Amino acid sequence: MKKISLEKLNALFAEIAETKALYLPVDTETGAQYQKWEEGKTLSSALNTVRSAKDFFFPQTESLVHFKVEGKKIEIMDVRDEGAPFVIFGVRGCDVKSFELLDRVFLQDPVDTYYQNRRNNAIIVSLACSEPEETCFCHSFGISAADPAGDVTAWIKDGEIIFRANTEKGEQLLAPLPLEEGGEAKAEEARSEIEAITKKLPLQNLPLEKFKAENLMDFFNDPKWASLSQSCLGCGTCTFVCPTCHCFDIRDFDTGHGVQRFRCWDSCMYRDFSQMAAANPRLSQLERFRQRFMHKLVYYPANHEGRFLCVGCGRCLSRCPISMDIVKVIKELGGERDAK
Amino acid sequence: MQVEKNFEPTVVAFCCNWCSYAGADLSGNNRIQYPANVKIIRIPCSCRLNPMFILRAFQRGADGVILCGCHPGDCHYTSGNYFARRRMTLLFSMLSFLGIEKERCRVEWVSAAEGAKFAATMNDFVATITRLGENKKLEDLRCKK
Amino acid sequence: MQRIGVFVCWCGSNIAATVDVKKVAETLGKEPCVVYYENYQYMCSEEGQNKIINAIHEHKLSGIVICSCSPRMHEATFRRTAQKAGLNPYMVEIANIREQCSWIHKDMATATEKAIILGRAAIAKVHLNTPLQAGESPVVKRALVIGGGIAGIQTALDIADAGFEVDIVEKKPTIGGKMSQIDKTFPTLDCSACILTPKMVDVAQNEKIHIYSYSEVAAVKGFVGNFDVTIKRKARYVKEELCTGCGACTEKCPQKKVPNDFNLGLDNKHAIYIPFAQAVPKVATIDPDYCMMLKTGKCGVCSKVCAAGAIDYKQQDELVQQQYGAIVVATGYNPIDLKNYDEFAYSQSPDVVTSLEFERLTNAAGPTGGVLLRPSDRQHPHTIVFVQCVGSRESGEGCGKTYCSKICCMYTAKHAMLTREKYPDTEVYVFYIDVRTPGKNFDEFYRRAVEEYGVHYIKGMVGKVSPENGKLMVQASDLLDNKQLKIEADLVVLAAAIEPDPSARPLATMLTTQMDTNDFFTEAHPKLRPVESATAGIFLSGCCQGPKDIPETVSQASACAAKVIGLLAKDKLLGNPCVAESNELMCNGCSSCEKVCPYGAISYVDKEFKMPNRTIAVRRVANVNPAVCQGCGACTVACPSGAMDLKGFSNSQIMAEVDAICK
Amino acid sequence: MQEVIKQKAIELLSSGKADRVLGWKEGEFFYDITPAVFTDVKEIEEKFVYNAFCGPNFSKYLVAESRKDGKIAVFLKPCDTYSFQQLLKEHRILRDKVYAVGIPCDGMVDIEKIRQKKIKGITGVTEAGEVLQIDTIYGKKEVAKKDVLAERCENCKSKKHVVYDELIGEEGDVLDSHRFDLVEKIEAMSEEERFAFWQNELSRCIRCNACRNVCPACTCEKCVFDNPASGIDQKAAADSFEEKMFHIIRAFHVAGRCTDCGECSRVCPQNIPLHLLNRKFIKDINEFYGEYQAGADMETRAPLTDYQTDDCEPSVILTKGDQ
Repeated sequence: MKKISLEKLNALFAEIAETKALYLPVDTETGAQYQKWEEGKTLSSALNTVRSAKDFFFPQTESLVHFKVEGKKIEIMDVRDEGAPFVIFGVRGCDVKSFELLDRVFLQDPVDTYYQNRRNNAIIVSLACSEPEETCFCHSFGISAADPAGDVTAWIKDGEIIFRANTEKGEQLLAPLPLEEGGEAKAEEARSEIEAITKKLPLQNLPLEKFKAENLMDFFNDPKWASLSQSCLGCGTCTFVCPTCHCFDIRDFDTGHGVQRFRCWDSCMYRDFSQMAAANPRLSQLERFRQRFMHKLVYYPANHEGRFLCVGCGRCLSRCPISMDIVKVIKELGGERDAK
Repeated sequence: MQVEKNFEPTVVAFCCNWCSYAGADLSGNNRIQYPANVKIIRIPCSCRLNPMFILRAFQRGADGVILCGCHPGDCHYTSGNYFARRRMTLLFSMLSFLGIEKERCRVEWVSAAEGAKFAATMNDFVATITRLGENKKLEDLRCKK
Repeated sequence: MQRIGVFVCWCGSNIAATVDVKKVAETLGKEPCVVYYENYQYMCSEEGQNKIINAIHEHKLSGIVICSCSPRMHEATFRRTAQKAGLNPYMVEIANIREQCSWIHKDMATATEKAIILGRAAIAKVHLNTPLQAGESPVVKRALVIGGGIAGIQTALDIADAGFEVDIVEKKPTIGGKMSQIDKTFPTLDCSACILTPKMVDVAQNEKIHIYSYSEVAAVKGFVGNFDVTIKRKARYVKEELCTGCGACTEKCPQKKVPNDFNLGLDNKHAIYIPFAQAVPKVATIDPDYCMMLKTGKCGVCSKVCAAGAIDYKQQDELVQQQYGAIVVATGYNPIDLKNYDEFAYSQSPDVVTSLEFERLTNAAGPTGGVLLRPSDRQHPHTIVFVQCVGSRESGEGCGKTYCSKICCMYTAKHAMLTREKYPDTEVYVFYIDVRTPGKNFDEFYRRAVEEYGVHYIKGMVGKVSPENGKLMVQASDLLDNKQLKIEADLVVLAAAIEPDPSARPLATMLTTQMDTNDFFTEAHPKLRPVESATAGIFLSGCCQGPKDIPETVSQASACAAKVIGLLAKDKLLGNPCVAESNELMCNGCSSCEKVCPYGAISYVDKEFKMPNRTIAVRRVANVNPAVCQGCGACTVACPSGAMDLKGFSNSQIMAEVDAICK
Repeated sequence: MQEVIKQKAIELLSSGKADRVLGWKEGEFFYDITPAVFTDVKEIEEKFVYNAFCGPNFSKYLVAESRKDGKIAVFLKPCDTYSFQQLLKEHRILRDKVYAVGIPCDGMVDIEKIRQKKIKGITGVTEAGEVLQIDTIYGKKEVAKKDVLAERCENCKSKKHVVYDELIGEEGDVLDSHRFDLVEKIEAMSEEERFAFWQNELSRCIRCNACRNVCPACTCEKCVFDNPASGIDQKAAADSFEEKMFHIIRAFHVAGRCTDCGECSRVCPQNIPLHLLNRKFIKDINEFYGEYQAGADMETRAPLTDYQTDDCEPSVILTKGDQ
């Protein structure tokens, strides 16, 4: 392991930024947001960013290809620019886990090369959570806030930041940096402290056991969806702040002298999400609401060896305008089955 | 510094069919010149102008938008320009609130007899927009060539 | 996909001298969907039109763009051309490259570039054009005139004269209106009754005219050409068809203490009455507030004396449904109530009268038999003070009106003159702010009053009138001599402002017509459409639109009739197809559009919609009547959801033009 | 107060005055309260809450709820009644299907403001008069309630219920608020400052549509921004122009109809002060066309569907503000 005094952290950032674009959570008036590091920007002390880190690989909007139209002629133009290497610093355990879940979608055949390129070009430095929030429930999904994954894992303890490279990419990042050796004991100390706090968090023991492929129809037909979805506004907040939601739409924008084909986030909560030429199979908010949670808790696990499409980051808990979130859904639907 | 080509603004003029479009025609009949930057779109009444159209024009590269209609009290449909006046007042105020240059949008009442006023208005408006320069604050970069 | 043809006109050298027409045609020919282009010297000539027709046939064009002069000039021409070729006339767009291009620019390159952009905009628009059909609706060949004063009478007579059926609805028991109460008319001083009553008889005898007297309009539905009107015929307790108007009942009626409203309460009438001798219809009416039989069930004298058996104490209000193609509003005016004008002692002294009361006091058929006597002691007044502008031309903060009532100057001059002529021993003072006499022979008339008849015209306002010892002390200021005056008068006559009849406001609501803040009906255009309301098929006659004297009222009434006849002469109304249309699937039913529609073209219906899971939802949605809509588009912007759009000038069409111009 | 309202809910349901009750349902924590339709007395007894975190304005739910069978009872805070009445005025809610109970409100707390005070891991909140006692994983904390009130409650415009079938508590008054102060401050900025201010705010927009979907004035059957036929539909803001377009048009569409309930800013996950746009319109309307409060009554014509012949000209803008 390697370490450096927190006082020298900014110098370290400058060093990294010399060769690669460096992104890190920065405090803004409205919460922490990932920003590109430049002189004067410091690491946020907030637990997590308002928007998740999925933006780095799956940005909200992304140009795919442009067409130039001249009279009756059409020319295709390549506008791809996902080639540059970059470092994301201070990603929390939940968000790091989300990358793995997204990889299973975008990197399976046929591979999404836009995503793949960004993913290959990224070096992820994760940061253990020193002060988890009441909305955190990553532990329910087997994620460790105390020892997150990533190319490099970092802990902050007693004025020092300790690094551990987990991958070759991580080694390569740390190697040229002016770091001291050591810090294992402090890292261990930080780890056990965080684990102790984790045990005190209010959202414990979510009843996830029954969410399995074999109960699919059972869940699908559960009458409780009606009351759960009743007050849902049909906005896309939960899906947009979610680190694992990954639905997108591909649209053409007519610029007047050509067409820009881009993709942008979509939300299964939207009325037109599953609109097809003939009709829309999901006609009410109940069906749209159900889709989101069935996907996260039943469909995805069924296709991906039981992995849930949720990392327990708690963003939807704090952002949903009407406070209807995945924890309430899990408790309402999973709980009842436990009682049976 | 390189000498840039003279800035030629794009100006969209929405003209009501009954007064201002006729006023524009009259300025043509009388051969009164105004800059070719002005392109007129005919609408039935000033009250047909949806704020959407103005924003759309700026998005697509317009540098100034002007609405011309019958003088208050002379609307062919009796009240259309009164509604247009309230709508545009509020819209322009909002644009200004967002930091958009106040002079990029204008409303001018031009009757069918005011060919000279139409041309004078357009001369003045184009001069104003030329002074303001390119519309940067309400542009859509995708629509740039 | 459209197949668009572009036709560039040279207009001789008008366009071709400044615009490179060939280049415009060729450049536009490269636009998507343009399959044919051409330039020609005069597109509007027969030869030019034939070229368009041939191209439409040969190239199966679905839309055409003509780059030429202003659409105000030849849009109609080219639409007809398209129609001749079998193309919907609304698939034509004009790019104005003459008035708005070649005529205002000198540089050929600039003008050519602009012409191309204007052409592109027209092409972009025509891409989104859809064939439009003008809607047709039949016209019911019958007119309704609301109000039976001189305005209504004249309008009805003129319409009937053209061969159309007319119904007059009059709320009083007789037609005739205010003119029937007037003694003489200015500036000719002929007797009002002598010129009005023959017209009333004409109305009664005209087979085409039907009078609903003692009736009111209860409801109006429908639209131009097809109004469905409910008329309430109030119970008059006399069978109209049986009553001969002999007057036996009124003579014998024991209830004689009924204030006579025809004489403005200056004398009394019986509980069963005929308003005046020449009433039309000449039918008795029972006043239910005073009739002992109706109030207590004890009397029945009139029934006993009526040889025709016309009395019917059990008569009820009756509703009549009738269809009309056009409606004329002729609801007239009233003098304002002067109860708030304490300074003139109108409420305190019976000898302070309004000008209309003065008319009755000098009328041979009035309460005094035409002898001018003061109401209090029935003595000849020797000093009379006339006060003009009572309630007119005020600041608007008090109880008066801001407008000039227009007729007071002239009738006051008339009253003053007639008084001096008949009673030369009477001193007559007229207090005025201004004397306004803009009419044929009006100023001469006024000057005669001053110069020949010695009427004392004093510029100034009367400050106070106080009853003292049977006299009226009038305190006033003479602004020209700058002194205070005190006049001991026997009679004070107030020229009260006139205001629209109170029935006008509810009627305007029923008719969805507009009113100004003074409750005068608003004309469709103050200069060019003065007798039409903004609501199609509703016309305005007489003082309901603004204060008028008799000659002006009659000429407006005839003008109004001409407009009605023009409408009723048509078998079908062809609408403007560029009207608003609401997409019911998107409409919220919020009523925003209805509120900005100047024509009352929008109504709402509760409609059933199929919803998810085989459920039905009832939603209120807007419905535009294409026969009434004039296509201004106010509603399209008021509509937040964009459910309301305007055919021919749709949101997408205008935005396509914007895009084409800005790119 | 919670008990009184709860008893009222139970009474309405059990007496048959209402078939359903729209109220607030407790969540995992003290603050994550969800609007819910109760049909069961037992559920009300167990789950019904009313506290300083009951922010959601129920008016919009009534658009759909009043079209269902049976009658729905609803609890409305003073500011909610304005939205309710505005929707009645626009014929969006069927009045006879709703039993509206006006309830008092002492101001709602913004949980975000508590978090901004670096209070983490909140597990419980107790209201003790003017002070909120907060339990957290990291120990007990205290804040003054006035310091964490939602912005709209700091600038509460009215404690008056403008429409109801029944009122719990006393009738309040329309208040003199300072709600336009910040609008004035922005107006006083230079053009460039204003542009920078809004560029910074609006650029955070992620087009989640929460503001629109929560807005009681945005009840369109189909929003222009969702309608490909409108020509301005957008799903994500692919260019900074689109953020401005969306928010300008949205504010314009609700101008004269917005009651200033502040829900848009409450729900924005990016904390964009969207209510300032609406307030700007309200302020302008008041200044140009006379005081107007949307939803205050059923009769007054909305300012954009009305006019005076002597209204000010749009050029009035040129003489206002910085220049």
